[in-house]
Amino acid sequence: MVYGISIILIGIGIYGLMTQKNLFKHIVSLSIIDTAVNIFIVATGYVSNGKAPIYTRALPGFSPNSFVDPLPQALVLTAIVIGVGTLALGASLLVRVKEKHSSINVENMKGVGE
Amino acid sequence: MVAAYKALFNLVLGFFLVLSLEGVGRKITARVQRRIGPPWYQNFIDVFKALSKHPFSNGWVFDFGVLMALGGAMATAMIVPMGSTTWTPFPNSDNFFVIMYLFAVGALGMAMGMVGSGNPWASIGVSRALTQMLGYELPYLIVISSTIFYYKTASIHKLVELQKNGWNLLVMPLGGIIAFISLMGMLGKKPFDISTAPAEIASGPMTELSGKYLGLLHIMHVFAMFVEVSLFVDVFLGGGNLGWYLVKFIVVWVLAVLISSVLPRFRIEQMLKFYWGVPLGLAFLNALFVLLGWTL
Amino acid sequence: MAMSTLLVSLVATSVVMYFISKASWKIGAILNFLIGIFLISYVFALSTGTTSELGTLFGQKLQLIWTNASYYFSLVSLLVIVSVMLFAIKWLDSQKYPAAFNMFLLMMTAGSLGVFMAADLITLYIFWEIAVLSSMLIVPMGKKESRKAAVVYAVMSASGTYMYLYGAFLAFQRYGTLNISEIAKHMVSDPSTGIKATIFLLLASAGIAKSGIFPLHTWLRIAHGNAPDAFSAVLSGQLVKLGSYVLMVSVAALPSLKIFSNIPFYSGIPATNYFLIALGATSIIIGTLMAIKQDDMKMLIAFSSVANGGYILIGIGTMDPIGFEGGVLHVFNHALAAAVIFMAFASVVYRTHTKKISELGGLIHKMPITFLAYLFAIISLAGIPPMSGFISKWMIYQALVRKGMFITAFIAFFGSIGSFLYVFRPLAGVFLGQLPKKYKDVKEVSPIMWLPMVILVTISLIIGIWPFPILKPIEGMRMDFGIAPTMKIADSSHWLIKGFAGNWNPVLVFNLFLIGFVIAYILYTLFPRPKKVDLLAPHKKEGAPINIYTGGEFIYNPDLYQYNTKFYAGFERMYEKHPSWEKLLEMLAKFFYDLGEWVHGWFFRPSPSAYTFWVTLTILIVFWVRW
Amino acid sequence: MISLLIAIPLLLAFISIIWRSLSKPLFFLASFTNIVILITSWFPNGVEIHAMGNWKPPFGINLVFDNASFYAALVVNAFFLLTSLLPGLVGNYGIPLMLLMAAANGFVLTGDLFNSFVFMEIITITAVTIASKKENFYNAFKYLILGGIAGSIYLLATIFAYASTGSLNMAHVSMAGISSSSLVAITTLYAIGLGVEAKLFPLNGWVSGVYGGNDLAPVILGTSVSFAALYMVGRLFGTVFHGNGAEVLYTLALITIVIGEVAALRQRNLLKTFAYSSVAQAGVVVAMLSKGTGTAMGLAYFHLTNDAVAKFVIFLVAGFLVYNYKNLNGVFKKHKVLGASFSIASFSLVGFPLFAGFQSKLRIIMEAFSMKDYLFPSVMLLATLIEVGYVVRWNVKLWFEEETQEKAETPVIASTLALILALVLITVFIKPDIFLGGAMKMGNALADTKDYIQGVLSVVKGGM
Repeated sequence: MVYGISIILIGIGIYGLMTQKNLFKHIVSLSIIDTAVNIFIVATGYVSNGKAPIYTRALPGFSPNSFVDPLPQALVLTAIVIGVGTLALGASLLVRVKEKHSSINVENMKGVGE
Repeated sequence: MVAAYKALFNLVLGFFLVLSLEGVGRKITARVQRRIGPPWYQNFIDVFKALSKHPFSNGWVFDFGVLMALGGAMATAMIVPMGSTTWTPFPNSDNFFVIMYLFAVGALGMAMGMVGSGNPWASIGVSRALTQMLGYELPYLIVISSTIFYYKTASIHKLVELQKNGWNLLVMPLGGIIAFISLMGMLGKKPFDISTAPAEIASGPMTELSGKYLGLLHIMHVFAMFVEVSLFVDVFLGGGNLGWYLVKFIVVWVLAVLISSVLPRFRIEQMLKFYWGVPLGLAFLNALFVLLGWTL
Repeated sequence: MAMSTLLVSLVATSVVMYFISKASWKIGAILNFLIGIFLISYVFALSTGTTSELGTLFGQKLQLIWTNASYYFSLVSLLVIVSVMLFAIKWLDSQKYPAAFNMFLLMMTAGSLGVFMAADLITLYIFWEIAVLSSMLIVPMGKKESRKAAVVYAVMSASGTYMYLYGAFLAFQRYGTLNISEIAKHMVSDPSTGIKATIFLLLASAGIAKSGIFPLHTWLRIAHGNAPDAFSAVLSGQLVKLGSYVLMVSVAALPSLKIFSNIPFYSGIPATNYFLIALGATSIIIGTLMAIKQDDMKMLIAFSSVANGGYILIGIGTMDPIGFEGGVLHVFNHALAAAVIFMAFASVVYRTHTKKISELGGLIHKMPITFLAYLFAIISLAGIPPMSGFISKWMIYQALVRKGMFITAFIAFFGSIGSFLYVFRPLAGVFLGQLPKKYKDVKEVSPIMWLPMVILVTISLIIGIWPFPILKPIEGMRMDFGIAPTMKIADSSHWLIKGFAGNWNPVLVFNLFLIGFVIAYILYTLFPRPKKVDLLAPHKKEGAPINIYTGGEFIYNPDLYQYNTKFYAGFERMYEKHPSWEKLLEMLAKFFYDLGEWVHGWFFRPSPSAYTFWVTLTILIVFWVRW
Repeated sequence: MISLLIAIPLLLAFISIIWRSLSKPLFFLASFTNIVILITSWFPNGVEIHAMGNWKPPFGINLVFDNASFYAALVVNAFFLLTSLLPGLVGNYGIPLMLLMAAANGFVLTGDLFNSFVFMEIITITAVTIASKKENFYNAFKYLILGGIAGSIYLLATIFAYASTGSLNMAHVSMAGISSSSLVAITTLYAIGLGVEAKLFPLNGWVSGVYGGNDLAPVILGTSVSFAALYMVGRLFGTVFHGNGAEVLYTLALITIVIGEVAALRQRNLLKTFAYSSVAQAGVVVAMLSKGTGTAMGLAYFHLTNDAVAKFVIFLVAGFLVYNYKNLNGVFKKHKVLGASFSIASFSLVGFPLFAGFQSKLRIIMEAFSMKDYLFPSVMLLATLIEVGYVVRWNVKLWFEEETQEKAETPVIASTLALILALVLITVFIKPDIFLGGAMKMGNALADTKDYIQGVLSVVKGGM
């Protein structure tokens, strides 16, 4: 189910990248893909009815087997940070693209020759 | 030393034979065309008269060309065997290709000297002569090649000897006919007198010749014709002795004159198309027959 | 000095030569010439069988060996190169890059010598590339069109070279050695004809490209025609012979008759050889026909080089003892003739700054020595005795007729007669006829420039009369390659050259010609002396007429009466609309260009959307294929 | 010690954020120190690991230092050092360069799949920043999008690997058996994800725009970064996945070679021409890497080293020319040293004898033949043929055409550097071992999976 969502999201992202003329929408699509991948990662680590992977005997019904895998979650954190970095760089580039080519619509940009 | 005398004899015989035959040829042509024509010795008169007159020279290459032409033609005439081993001055060097290419020295000399005269007619004539060469030489060389392949020798006197029992003309009649057609072109007889064409380009290469130059080149022409007809006689009508050789020579000559006296002149492309059409095809057919052993 | 040391130090010296020439190109050129002289003496001193090692490359020893073939080819090359080096001492003052010219010429010499010395395929390749690279960098030093010429030359040459390289490695992979003689042994015993034929043709293709044989001949016109004028002499006289050498290696050093004895095609000649012969024959036709119609004199001789490359290939390809010797001797003849012709043209261009036949004329009055050199060179090129060119043509004809190869013989005859036509065109158009007014102050070139031409022509003449010194190494080569080792063709004791069908005596033939000439001269002097017609009268005095026959008119503007445009109009008209291989190759090149444009447009230029599309598509395709 | 390779440039980068004017000397300092560090630990000839936080592998992140990563790091840092010698070229980009350097080093050294993803993303981000020099924003943006997609795919692959083995450690993943169907998915995704940085067709759309857009990007991206990316191809497909997916790489590589050369042939822009050429060369390297044997991979990296040196010279010269002259006809008449270096480098690229490229190209062809691969050499020779066309065309144009413009000032350092590297190329032809020895060690290290696994998982050294 969650895998399905992430795959659909990836599809949406790719669709956006392929069809949109507005460069900003490309960034948005890219970040949708990022998100989808992140969801996917979290989903791989999920165990049904799993618990938070906090190691404590105080919790009732504790069993290491019911832990959700913590590593993917850590990975996702990193991935999110990187995604944000990409997003920021992309957005700042777009500002300059707009200044130089007077548009961020692929069809209206000026001076994009070769 | 004997070889030197033989070679000298070649020159003397060639000179008198062809020059007289030229006169005879003029007479025959005249008779065919219902004219009286000049006497048979007219050409002797022409040559000696030309030689004795004061000429004009158009520069040193003009002189040099004439000398080269005459020298080359005489050198070739000295090698050519006359119908038998006895009358072969240089049995070790009478290779067909040697004669053929030595002959070209004279032609080149003439062409060079005449173009050197600075007259455009001469240049046009030479251009035509060279093109014509491309026409007639090809079928001729193919026929000769098949002959050489058949007899396994390119030495003319050996070819003559091998024909003791029958002419090559009878072995490969097709080849003989083609070679004769090529010979017409070589001799520059009508319909192949494109390079001189007196009415069009004022005798082409000869335009600027005067006095002794005209005479010397006439002599060169005499030797050239001597070589050409001799080669045909040796290769296709070989065997026999010097007497028979002379008879065959005269017959071939007269035949050529007769044919030429009734024909008009080709244009240059027509000439090429003619030679590269039927004669070339037949020459190849002849070569094929030789390869397959289908000779008479 | 060991051969390897020589080659390496030559390459190194060439770089030094650049800096010397930068200081003074004249000193550089003179030094080059002296090095050339040294090389000739070196070549004479080496004895056959000497080996030398250059080093190792990926475990393979790079070996050099001095054979009869090396001797012969090196000598021919050096004759041409040294002459051009001498020529260049003066000629270079008309050039823009004399220092680089000196450097690359020397480097190219090293490369060429290395090719001839190489004992294995990779050494051959290395030196081959050095020769190609350095010559390729001289070509664009000419006029504007020479830039494109360099590219065409490089690509054409490379296409052959890389096929060769592929063949070399194929052989290495199969036989585990790169040594030519060992490969030859392995190939004889190898049962697989397909692979052998592939290797054979791949190796030969380097030679095909280099010596301008049919499918890859187009670079000759453009490169020889546009290279710096004196360098065309090297290109046509020497570099093209590298190709002939490789062809000889692939046909004779790898004994094709034995290797392909199971696929005879015609009269004992294997199909592979016959394929090469067919290519050679095609080259003769194309070269001759195209040469006849050229107005650019350098391109004319470039096409003639195509045709003559065809002769060489045909001669060698027959693997007939006489044919082989003829083909190899033709290398020498064509090298000398082409070198002299191109140097003569270089002299003409040096003085007149044009290479169009139709813009020239009458230079004999101004440059008689150049004219004579050209005259004797074309006599040799056209294969007319007493020049040496005749001997090789005679041998090739002998072989063709003996084998009964009438169609090939026909083409050879055609090329030979055709060569009369095309060599005469510059003779008439450039040297004879009327001198255009603008060239009335042209002078003969300096002795430094005409001397090399005269020397080469003299050598060619001497060899034409007494060919035995040059036939000796050729016979040696024939023995090395085991082509009818018992047969003797050059019989120097009887002054004879023996063919299968009759002999001839070159000394006698020359003497006859001499006697004929003397008799003619005696006749000439016997009769009245001529009056001179001054063809230069209009140049000397304004308005003076020229006294030649024109149907009663005086000529005041002799330039207009120079017949040199469309010299063979009657014949040229017959094949005006010929198909052009060059155009076809241009279309191929354009196809690659268009493909590049298409790739660029579809994959590299577009917006991120397209990139995404391609990435997605690739993923899908890969998954689809792999699952 | 080895972790300093990453830490120093990172640290200096942060310092230079504060003191911006110091960024150039600091960049030089960083690269210089890195080279010194590498020289002091010359060819470890074994596997050393540096476990971060002393977590014993397979847990935690560890840096692996063996012959392969050493040689890769050496080449990568060497080009950074060369770049840092050219202050005019570096300009304001000292900080991204240092970050890029840190990331490239990390990418090369890491023994962890996710960690390599992180470094790859940093490479992309910094590379995009560098690519935007000279207002080349749109092309940089395109690169960013493509890099982002590639990053996502790379991440997906990493997660698949994790899901199927439960580990992110390369050695551990390599050891653990992966079911063949997941392996197909993983290797495919890795091939695509790495393909973007490794310039495989059709994932290399960014190359011409980025390399052709300014003078700095090709110099550093075409050498260091592409070496790092191609190192990772060898590491993943040679060491970790035992050659699974090699056929994908092989196919893509062959197409890449042809496409790259054909596109280069048509180019009228000097920088872009050689950008495409570097695409084609990457194809050659990848094709060789996909063979999977130590020799083949070693030769691939030998070729890549030669190519990188040649490309450094070419891009250096080309960048100078393109931004100082409008019309490039005959400019080398004014800049003979630059011209000679450029010619030597470009001839080395083609593989003419006397230059380094000859050594690698011939060896590669020979190796391919010995593996009974007849297709790759023919493709490569065809590509070389096209290469001859444009290399000669450019050389002729730059040397021999009529010049039209005033002379620009000759960059002294760049000329010297270019000349030295050109001489290096000639030296390598004479003594190929200079590059070949290291490259072969690298190839063998990459091919030797067993040693790698053992080295990483059993021995623990150092730590931080």
